[in-house]
Amino acid sequence: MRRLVSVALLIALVGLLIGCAGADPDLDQNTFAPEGDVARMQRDILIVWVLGPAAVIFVVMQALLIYAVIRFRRKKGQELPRQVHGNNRLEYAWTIAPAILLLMLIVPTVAGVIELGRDAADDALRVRVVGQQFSWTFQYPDLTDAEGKPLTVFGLPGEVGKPSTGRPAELHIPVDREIGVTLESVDVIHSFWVPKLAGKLDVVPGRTNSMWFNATKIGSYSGQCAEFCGFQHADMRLIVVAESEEDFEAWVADQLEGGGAARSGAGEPALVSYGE
Amino acid sequence: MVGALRRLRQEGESYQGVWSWLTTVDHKRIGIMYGVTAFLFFLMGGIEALLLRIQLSSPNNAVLDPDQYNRIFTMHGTTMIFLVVMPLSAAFFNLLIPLMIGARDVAFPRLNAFSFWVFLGGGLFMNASFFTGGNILKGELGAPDAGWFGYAPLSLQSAGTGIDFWAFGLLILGVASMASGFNFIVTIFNMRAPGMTLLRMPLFVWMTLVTSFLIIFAMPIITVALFQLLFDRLYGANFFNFEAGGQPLLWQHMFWLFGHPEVYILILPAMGIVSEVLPTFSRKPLFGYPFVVISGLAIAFMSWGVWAHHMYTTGLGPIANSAFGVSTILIAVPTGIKIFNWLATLWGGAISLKTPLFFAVGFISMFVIGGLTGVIHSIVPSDYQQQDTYFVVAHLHQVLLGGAMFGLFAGIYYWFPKFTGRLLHEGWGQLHFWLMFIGFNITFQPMMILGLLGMPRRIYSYPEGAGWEWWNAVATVGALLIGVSILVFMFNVVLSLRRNDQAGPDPWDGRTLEWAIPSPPPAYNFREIPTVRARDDFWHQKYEEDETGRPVPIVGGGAQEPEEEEHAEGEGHGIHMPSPSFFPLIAAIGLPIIATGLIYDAAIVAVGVAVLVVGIYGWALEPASE
Amino acid sequence: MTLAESRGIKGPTEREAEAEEVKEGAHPGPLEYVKIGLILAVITAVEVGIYYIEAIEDVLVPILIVLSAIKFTLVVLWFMHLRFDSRLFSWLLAGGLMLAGILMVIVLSTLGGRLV
Amino acid sequence: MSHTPAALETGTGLDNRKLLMWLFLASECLLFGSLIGAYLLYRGQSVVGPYPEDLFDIPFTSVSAFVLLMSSVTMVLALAAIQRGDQRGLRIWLLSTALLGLLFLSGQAFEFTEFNHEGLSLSSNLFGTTFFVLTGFHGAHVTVGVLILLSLLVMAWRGRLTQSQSLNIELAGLYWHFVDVVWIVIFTLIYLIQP
Ligand code: HEA
Ligand code: HEA
Ligand code: CUA
Ligand SMILES: [Cu+2]
Repeated sequence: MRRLVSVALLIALVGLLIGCAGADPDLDQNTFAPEGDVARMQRDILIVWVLGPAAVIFVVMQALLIYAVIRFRRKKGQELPRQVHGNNRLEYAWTIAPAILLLMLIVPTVAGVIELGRDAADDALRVRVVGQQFSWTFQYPDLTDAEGKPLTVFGLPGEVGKPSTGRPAELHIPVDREIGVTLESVDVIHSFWVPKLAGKLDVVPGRTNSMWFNATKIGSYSGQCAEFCGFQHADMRLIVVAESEEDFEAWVADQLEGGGAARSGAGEPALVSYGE
Repeated sequence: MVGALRRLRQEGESYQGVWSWLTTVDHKRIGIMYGVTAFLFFLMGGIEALLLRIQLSSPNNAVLDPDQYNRIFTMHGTTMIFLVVMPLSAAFFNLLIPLMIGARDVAFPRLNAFSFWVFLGGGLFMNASFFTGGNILKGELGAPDAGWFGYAPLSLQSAGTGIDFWAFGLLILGVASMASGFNFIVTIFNMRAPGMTLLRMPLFVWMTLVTSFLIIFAMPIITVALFQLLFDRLYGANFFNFEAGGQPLLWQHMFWLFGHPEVYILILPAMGIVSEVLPTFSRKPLFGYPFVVISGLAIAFMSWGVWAHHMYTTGLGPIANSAFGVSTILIAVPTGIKIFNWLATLWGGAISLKTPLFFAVGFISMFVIGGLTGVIHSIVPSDYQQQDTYFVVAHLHQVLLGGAMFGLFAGIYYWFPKFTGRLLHEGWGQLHFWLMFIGFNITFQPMMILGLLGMPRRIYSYPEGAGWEWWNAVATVGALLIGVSILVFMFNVVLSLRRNDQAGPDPWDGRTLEWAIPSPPPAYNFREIPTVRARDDFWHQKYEEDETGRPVPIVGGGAQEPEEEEHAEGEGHGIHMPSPSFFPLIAAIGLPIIATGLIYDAAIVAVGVAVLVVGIYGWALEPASE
Repeated sequence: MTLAESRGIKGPTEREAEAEEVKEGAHPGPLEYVKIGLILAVITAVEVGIYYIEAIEDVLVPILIVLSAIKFTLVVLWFMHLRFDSRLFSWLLAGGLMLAGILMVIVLSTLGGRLV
Repeated sequence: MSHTPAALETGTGLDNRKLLMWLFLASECLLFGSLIGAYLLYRGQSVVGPYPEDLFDIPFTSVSAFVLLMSSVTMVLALAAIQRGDQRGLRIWLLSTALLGLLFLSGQAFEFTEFNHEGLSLSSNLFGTTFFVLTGFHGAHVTVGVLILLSLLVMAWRGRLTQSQSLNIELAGLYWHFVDVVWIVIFTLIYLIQP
């Protein structure tokens, strides 16, 4: 059984590898190659608790099915089979056995939900993320300039009806430090997702959702709006740049020098009542 | 005016041809119309799917622009669910339920005709939205563009009338579903032949009953949600307007409160079909009949408690997420019971490898994959990664195409001879199966990998270098293969109808009552209403079991041969059948007119109401034998 | 033979005869209906009356709910004949009500609303 | 009932139309449940006025609730009449039921216009939205009920509703009582109970 799991997993992994062979590191969104604790935990739950057992059940069921159809196919001159109507013992068995198996899945479910749903640590870097058709804006409420204005990275909202232009907004974070984000939307529902760092959370107008994540390796990670939000949903991208603590601080200082607000790209931010 | 119409109707009774179809209240004809219409919509939805696949076949492709892409995937999903799988299931309800329970028709034949016409009207109305966006030849589409679940506030913000057509279309289709839901519950409760106790009903009848109950309880919820959406859009109400304090998530709750029972509305009829096909072709009774029935009831019951698994990532909070996670995980138990019993039905049988069996086994095989991916989705923390990716797209097609559609095709191959009198060609049938099976697997299994590789759904294009090119290309090839398989199927139908390979009443050595009567069945179904003595009654008319439990043929048992005077259409036997009526058709026409009026001009509403009222009063006052 | 007869289902005449029987036995007469109507009227008056009594403000809500539930039950049992009719009908209504009620409570609690 | 053993063994022995009506009412529970749920969810959430406490006129609504309640009594009396074969009674009670229904509807129309004058509309705030849609749906049900009653009345007048057709009245009655019962709930939950 162990062996079956590993074979199946191997096949799955090989498949995934074929897929990302040659993937551009700036665009790679492979959830099986996590670089953050959250994404790693999610992948491990997936593989150990579900993909593995599912692979076994899959193989067993298909094997039984194929065997049954071949073994019991009608042969020439064969008499009619015995009319078996059922067997209560078997019924109980295949009710209880899967139920036990499934009840075990409650463990990772509940544990995972609680761990991912906890508040961000006190020393986490706080970031306010605002979604808007079709861009992201990031604000660091704790990093303020001389006048007390928080550092804000404006995305460049697209024009409805036109394909997007320019580079996606960049979210700079220090590596190995917990990031606590709050998510707000000014128009429709979006979803904040950086696959290699963490699963997604929706950005719902009229409510503030929050989540935490971190990056465990320096690099830039591609992310993308994951809730259909209209015309340019496909282009509502973002990039998380995870830097060493020093680089991050240098970046922050650099940005704040300009008077408080950083911009990625040109043009006026269409966000109203923002940056206070 | 009503009087004049009534006179026309009396003349109509003697007519054949188109007129007789427009006024028919015969459940078999209505079933055939349901089936043919749904299949045409399937081609429509399939062509939309192929457009999607062609656009996605390579990165940065520009066959469709984003706007067209959004409209087309919305219509694809909506069409496939509401205009294909639901009505195809309804086609089988119509064709089979009265035959399987030994009745002459459904409880309310005219209501039944009304259901069909409303469905047709709603489907056409919804698709008419394509033409409202300007010049369709220039690619200016007016179809809805907010996805098949139309999340507010995107669906509020969407310009044009696409969403209005979508919402009114779904409301109209809801009327059709509700009407047939009521009708079949009453039929199954009240119209069973003597001796057909609940636990002697064929499994398909059970699943129809369960599905109908799901329909009548789930539809009102989406009805209210759609009205709320329309009030917001058309009259400035605030249900989902977050600026006025409204909660967009209310829409999601209401949609999925309907939507999850809905997915079982889509799969249970197919499961019923499979539960009929497997015993016939393995020549053994269904294994564990009561357990299969109970698990169907359990699925229906549990389907009310899992809806928020579509909303894990909306920020419901740990308690709600855990609770819905657990309930979703557990719904695999009753489904598993069904699968195991089907397997046990095959086990030890004498399986004849005919096309219906291939599709039924294909159903089990693919549905297991679909179900397992469902369980994978149900694990909340890891689903934060899979939600809204191609993993979901893979899951939903595995259960809907690999599940529901495979099951429905099994039914088409199985009962085609009953209703046309002709067998479908085996060779072409098996070719259809294998092409579809292989095509299916190379279309949708790669999507699981795409999902794990982080490809979100509903994106019209993707950049080069994300690592998704190869699998997308593969999927597109698979989709084309499915398309070919459907062409093979259509060819097979045409060929088989012309080949005139007479099926006879009982080509498969069937077990249930419908095989006891001629193919195609006469208008009155049963010359004499049968008295039922056992489950699989017809089988027991043909075979006795010896001491070891092996069946021994009974001499002289078997199906009725068709009678000489087939064209006497029932009247010859003094069997009183419900008379045809076109008031259901008139009443049904009123609904899309009213909807058009509400979108464009109140004056049209008045016309629609007038038509509806004429239809209903004519219907109510008509001297009919209902 | 009519359709109904052939199914072994009671024809209209038989049904009438039965209706007659039932009426003799269980069905209430007009007088009883009027009595129920009076009770309903009184309860409504009480409901409105206590609405204005400030002294019982704390327990007003449960009292009102109980009173309206009584009204509901009276109408359903007598005027809609559930008391005398097939159990199936009662189950259908109860099923619809319970389903609606339970779903409402869950949705309201997940969205932060309150029932009363 | 011993003369129909076959029916006993299988069918429920219930009338098709009556079963249909009860199924319909069961599903209506979900319809009104959803509407009431939306009202309750948004109760007290309006960001601008007017608010319920500014508008509700309890004595007035109590009277119209009473009117609808009494229409249920007349409805059931109409049924009792036709079951007795009392055509005159049938007509009188049907007519009274329809009139009481109309009275309720005019009360509602008055209330709607009144609220409108005070600045409440479908779009003014969440209260307006949920209130009008909930009570509007109920009003639409009452309207359909009145139409059915009037149609039956015409039939009764023409002598086309005989004692053996009392089922028609019974079905209309079931619908009517249900709509009344919904108002009992609405009246308490929406008008009388205010946080
Ligand atoms: C026919 C339709 C159908 C069916 C039957 C199912 C069946 C199931 N579905 Fe699926 N689902 C959809 C149609 C369907 N689904 C659609 C259309 C969507 C997407 C909507 C959208 O977003 O557009 C969706 C989405 C969806 C999601 C949301 C994903 C997301 O957006 O994040 C989830 C999450 O839990 C889920 C779960 C399940 C589960 C647990 C089952 C279970 O019922 C499956 C049970 C079956 C089995 C498990 C297999 C057989 C069992 C055994 C062999 C026994 C042994 C097994 C074990 C012990 C595990 N489904
Ligand atoms: C029963 C339901 C059902 C069925 C059968 C299908 C069938 C198919 N679906 Fe569908 N699909 C959905 C339900 C279904 N789908 C839903 C609910 C969604 C979600 C929508 C949303 O996100 O809102 C979806 C979304 C969806 C997407 C994702 C879009 C996106 O997120 O961006 C894709 C992409 O590949 C896709 C592909 C396909 C394909 C290739 C088929 C194929 O199997 C189709 C096969 C059929 C044919 C190929 C037709 C053959 C016909 C001919 C060859 C005609 C030629 C002849 C004449 C003109 C006479 N579907
Ligand atoms: Cu924002 Cu999709
Ligand atoms: Cu679901």
